[in-house]
Amino acid sequence: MELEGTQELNADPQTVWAALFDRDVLERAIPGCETLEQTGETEFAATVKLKVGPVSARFKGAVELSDIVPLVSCTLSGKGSGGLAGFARGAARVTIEDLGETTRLTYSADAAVGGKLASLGNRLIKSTAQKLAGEFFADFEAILAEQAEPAPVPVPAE
Amino acid sequence: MTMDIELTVNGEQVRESVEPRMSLADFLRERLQLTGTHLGCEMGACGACLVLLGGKPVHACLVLAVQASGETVETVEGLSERGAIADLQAAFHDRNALQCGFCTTGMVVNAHALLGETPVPARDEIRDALSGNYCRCTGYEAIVDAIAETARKRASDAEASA
Amino acid sequence: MRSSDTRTISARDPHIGQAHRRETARRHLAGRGRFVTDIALPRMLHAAFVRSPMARGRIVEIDTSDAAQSPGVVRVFTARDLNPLCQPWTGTLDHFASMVSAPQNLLAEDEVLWAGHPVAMILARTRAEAEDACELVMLDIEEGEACVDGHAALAEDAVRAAPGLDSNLCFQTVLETKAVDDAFACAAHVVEGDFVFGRHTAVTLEPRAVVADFDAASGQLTVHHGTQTPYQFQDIYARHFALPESRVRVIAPDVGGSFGMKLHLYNEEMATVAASLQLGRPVKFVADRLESFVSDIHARDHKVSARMALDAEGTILAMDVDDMTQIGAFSTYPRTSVAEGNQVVRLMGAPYKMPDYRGRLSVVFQNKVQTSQYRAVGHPIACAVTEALVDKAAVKLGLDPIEMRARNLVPDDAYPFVSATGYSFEKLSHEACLSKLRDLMDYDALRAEQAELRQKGVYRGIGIAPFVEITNPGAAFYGVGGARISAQDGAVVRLTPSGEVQCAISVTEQGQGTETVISQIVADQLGVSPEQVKVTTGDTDTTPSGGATWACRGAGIGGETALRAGRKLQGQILALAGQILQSDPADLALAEGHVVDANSGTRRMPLAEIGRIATYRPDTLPEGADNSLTAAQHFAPSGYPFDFTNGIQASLVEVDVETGIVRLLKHWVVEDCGRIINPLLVDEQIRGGVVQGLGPALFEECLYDETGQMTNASLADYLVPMACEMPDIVIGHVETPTNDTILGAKGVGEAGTAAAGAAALNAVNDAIGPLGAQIHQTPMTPLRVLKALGHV
Amino acid sequence: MKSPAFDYIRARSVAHALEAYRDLDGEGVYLAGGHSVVPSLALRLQAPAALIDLSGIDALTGISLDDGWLRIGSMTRHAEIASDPLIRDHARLFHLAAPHVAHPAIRNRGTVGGSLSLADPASEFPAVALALRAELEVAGRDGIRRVKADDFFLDIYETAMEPGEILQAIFVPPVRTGEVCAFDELARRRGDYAMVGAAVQAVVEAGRLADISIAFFSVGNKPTRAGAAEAVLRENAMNDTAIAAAQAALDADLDPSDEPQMPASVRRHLARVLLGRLLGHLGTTA
Repeated sequence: MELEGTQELNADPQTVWAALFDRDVLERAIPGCETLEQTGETEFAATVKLKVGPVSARFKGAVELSDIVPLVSCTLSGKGSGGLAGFARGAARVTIEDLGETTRLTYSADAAVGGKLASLGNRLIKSTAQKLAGEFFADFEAILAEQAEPAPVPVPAE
Repeated sequence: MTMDIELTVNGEQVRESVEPRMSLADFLRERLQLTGTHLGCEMGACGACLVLLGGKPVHACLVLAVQASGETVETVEGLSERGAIADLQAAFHDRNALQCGFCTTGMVVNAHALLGETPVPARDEIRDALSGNYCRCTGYEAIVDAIAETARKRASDAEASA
Repeated sequence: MRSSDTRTISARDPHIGQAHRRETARRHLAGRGRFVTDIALPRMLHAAFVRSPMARGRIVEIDTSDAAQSPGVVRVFTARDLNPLCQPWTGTLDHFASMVSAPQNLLAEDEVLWAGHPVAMILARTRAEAEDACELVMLDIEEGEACVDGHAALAEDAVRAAPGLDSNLCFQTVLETKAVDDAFACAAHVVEGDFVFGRHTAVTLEPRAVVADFDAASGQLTVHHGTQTPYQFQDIYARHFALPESRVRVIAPDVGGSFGMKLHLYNEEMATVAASLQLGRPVKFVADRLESFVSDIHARDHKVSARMALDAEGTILAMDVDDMTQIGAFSTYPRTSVAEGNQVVRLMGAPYKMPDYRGRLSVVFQNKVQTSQYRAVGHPIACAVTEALVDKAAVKLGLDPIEMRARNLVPDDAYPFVSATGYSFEKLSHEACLSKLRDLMDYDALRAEQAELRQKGVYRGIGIAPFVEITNPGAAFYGVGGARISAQDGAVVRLTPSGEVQCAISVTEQGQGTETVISQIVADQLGVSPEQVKVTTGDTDTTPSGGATWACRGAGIGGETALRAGRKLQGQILALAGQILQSDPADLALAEGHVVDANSGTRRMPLAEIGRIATYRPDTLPEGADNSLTAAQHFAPSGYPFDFTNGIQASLVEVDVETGIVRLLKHWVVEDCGRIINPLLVDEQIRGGVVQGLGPALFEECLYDETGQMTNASLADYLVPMACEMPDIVIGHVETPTNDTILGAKGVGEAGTAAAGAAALNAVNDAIGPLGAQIHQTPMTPLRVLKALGHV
Repeated sequence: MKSPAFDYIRARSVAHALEAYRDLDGEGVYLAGGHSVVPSLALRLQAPAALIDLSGIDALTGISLDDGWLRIGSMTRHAEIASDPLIRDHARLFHLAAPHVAHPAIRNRGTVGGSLSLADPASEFPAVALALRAELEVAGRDGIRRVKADDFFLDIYETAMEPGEILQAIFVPPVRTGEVCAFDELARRRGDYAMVGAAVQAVVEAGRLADISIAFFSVGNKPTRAGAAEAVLRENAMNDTAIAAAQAALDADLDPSDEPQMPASVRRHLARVLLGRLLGHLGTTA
């Protein structure tokens, strides 16, 4: 299952890049994240509670950043097991691009689910995954905006 | 946790203590040994577990036993023993409208309810009423025939006695 | 009936051929059926399984400590504890030369090979508690690459679907006549197509269910098992758990649908028996619907490339077929997963006098649920490919589809006939069936209506599909390959002290009406009514050993067994009556519950009197008289290796060419199953079979994603045929009894399924053909129809 | 397939239910008809600490007319939606849609409020609520508020209700002169989730469409108003040209996801076909 998206962020590439590696930012941005524990420089152990309509499952797993090209791109991957509900895993190639005032973040993800989630969720899995990916990057943006507040970024006049 | 429930099943008052998670179907089958209510999918997609709750057909797998407390339940055993479906049963038997018999009880309960609401349904109305009852053996035609025949007989009997 | 050695069924057999009702049906209508799912034994435990969520992977760790502490849990088993109890099983047979498959055992040991592969077993007081504990088993599986597509699996460097395989090829064979290439070289026309037949599955409404009860004190294992083949399982349980066969009893009570799916060996049933042996308590396992979808055998899953050569007049010269069938990580035990493909390549072109043929079969492993025999093994594939090509040829030649078939069917006077694939047909009736079908459906009027509606933008199609069905197999089917699958059946018939009849027989009942048919046959041999014949089936302790119910053998082989047993008992009764009445037994007969004078029909004495004397007053019999009123008989088919049957089907559909939705309007079947014992039951077998063929033609498909996950494993997403979508089905008969038996009956259970999909496929192509569209894939989903129409 | 263990609370009133929900600290689930919740429990797709059964709350039942507005209590069962004469006359789209919801026995238990609250993108009733421009009355611990259907459905299984809020009733605006409607769906089998479905309501005045609302379901993450198509049709005569233009405008309205079994392009195609048929039907009934 392939997902794609683009997000224009009101921050410079350095800030965006740093946020991608920031445990606190990730913890807040990952939808349903209950705990995120740093286990290595670019590795984390996560507990995530997903609630989508009639499905509500707690996943235990790992989040990792790899294939790092500083200030350009990295792969953000995660996998988790939700017990009888099954498992989910995904890897998003994240690319950032300096647009001067803003930064464009593009992601292209490949995600898969297994077990009961896969066998029952056919009708809704893709929409749900898209929604969760969207939520992650939207929250990511919101957090950046929040962090940027003390030093206001000039806003172009309309 | 368990909860005390009290309900009427096939005309008898029943008092039991159940876990809230127990479905009405499991309650009927395991507690009351009313094994004529069958489980085919446990998610409301096959119709094998249909019983009458307050006189209307419902999936016993989608109702919790605790939800049925205070209600009236009738199963195929009850309908059969009080003679309410004798003509339907005869028509199914005569038309060989069943094979393995696993869907049959749900079919009969549903057919009984249908004829209560629509005394002389058209063939496509019968098929529509059975749209949630899965039968792997018969191909459905014989079942539709048996229900149509029962309706026809009831109508002509009613006319004759009028 | 006159006592004689005549080998015919006479007009004096008053019940064979009659539409008797099924007495057992009354129990079901009252909610008094007794299925394995209904059985509860004292101290019974419930089993649930932890399954692999991945299609392929290596088990790193299974931590069951929390699960073992969960309320209600009695034991948690993993492979380490349970597998040593069982001799592993391997789904290969000797007559499928050089086929391979890895051995299987109860629970996955190191590797998981499909999503759903059981890895741990929980035993608890209730199923709910067992499921609670399943959630607490910590399973660490390192995901590996899965074999998903058959073509990719055959690549040299493809990962192997199971450990120890040299390649993912399970079996390969080629059938070929000498002149097949010449036929194509000199053909006036060649038509061809690539076909895809989706995976589907049986979806019996009662899931698989077993209650195993081992009594350590007596060494007795009793297994209540929802199966078609109790004797096969008695043998398997005895051998694989090293128990004396006589200490293993398998009881198949009411079975909520089987269709071939319930005669295979499954991990869960074996593990349930193993757990009972280990714990000395009854253990029950009932597959829930989700487990059924990822553990019941699936069916079909073929990719077929085929071409057909014809001369200028439209005579079929040859077919050249390549079938790839995709079977999962193992070949299923004990029948193998090769029989399906084997029948596909052998049934191609079967109704036609086609002289030349080449059929290639490749059976390929993948990391999915195993496929194996399901109703009409191989038939729907062979029939759909053949008939689609025949229709293509008809279009090419500008011939009407009926005319095209009339030119090519094996003539009714050409028998015995040997097909290009090597099958020997005793006597079939294709021409008579075609002619009857044409009248039954009023073919010409339908064609006129079709043309008229097309002017109004309504796209209807008519599809025709003749077929040949394999029934009543002899030992050549499995026995020669080394499988302990009985080709014979047995019956014990006895006269009770009150003059009624009991018949215990090895063929089983799953609603087809086996018991009714047997009662009719036995009744006619003993001059009683079928209601006076109590038939017992499905219990290895109380019925004689036999093959039971598969491959349409219940009426043909079981019925012949009952007939011969009945005649044997008839001889005993008449001999005894002769002694009591001081008459020559040859002058006596049985009719209407009496011993009668064979010539005049005058009643001489009631059967009840025979029973009374033989049972309570043997002292009054002449010295040396044999008072036995029980006869045992076994029968194995000889003569032709199979009794082939034939028939023809037609489907009328309407295609909504904007939405791709196909509506089934009507269906016709003309069928020749030889002697019809009970027309009511035969017709309903055909109707049910047709719908089991139409389901996969339009709706049913096990969908998998690219990682080997089945993505529609529930009854909300896997679309079974339901009442609103299925058509009424008109049935006609031609009767050509086999001369291999006295009874003359052949099988009928698979006839409906064999050609229904082919007829529907041809009907859809007939509807959309004028728009330049063609579809070669089933199920014919709206998406696929729209693609064929170029909307997508 | 047996549910995990949970407690069961039969709420006596909306206030009692809200309180029970609060006490459960996010681990409670409301139970209306139960025909989505109970199977998801049996499938162990969720494990709440307790179910709070709303079916005994009088305030959530009843169908009545008030100042031209039709009030439908959220616990009204699908079967009543199909048969109630007030609904037939004052919220005809609900009447037309109800027989398409699953199967008869399901309709005997399922509730309209449960369906709207769940907001399954393939459900019929959310689209009907949109097309009717219904307003949804929601009770929370801070009181009662009314949300327009247009603002209610946010995303897949996501509504404007905050966790713990309860849908009390659906309010359907008064019937207007010249009002016509049509409902249909394309499903593979009777009662299945539709491949595409739509509800249309319009007001015909002197041969023109004075107003129209079109709501699709099963075409994206939520029931969707086809605003661009509506704009094309509004104030226009209904003819083949207008219908074709409305069909073309759907591309801007709908954003179906691309799935292996149903590519986005096919869903768009089916939506155009269905809209054409519904508008044609509307034309004949107008």
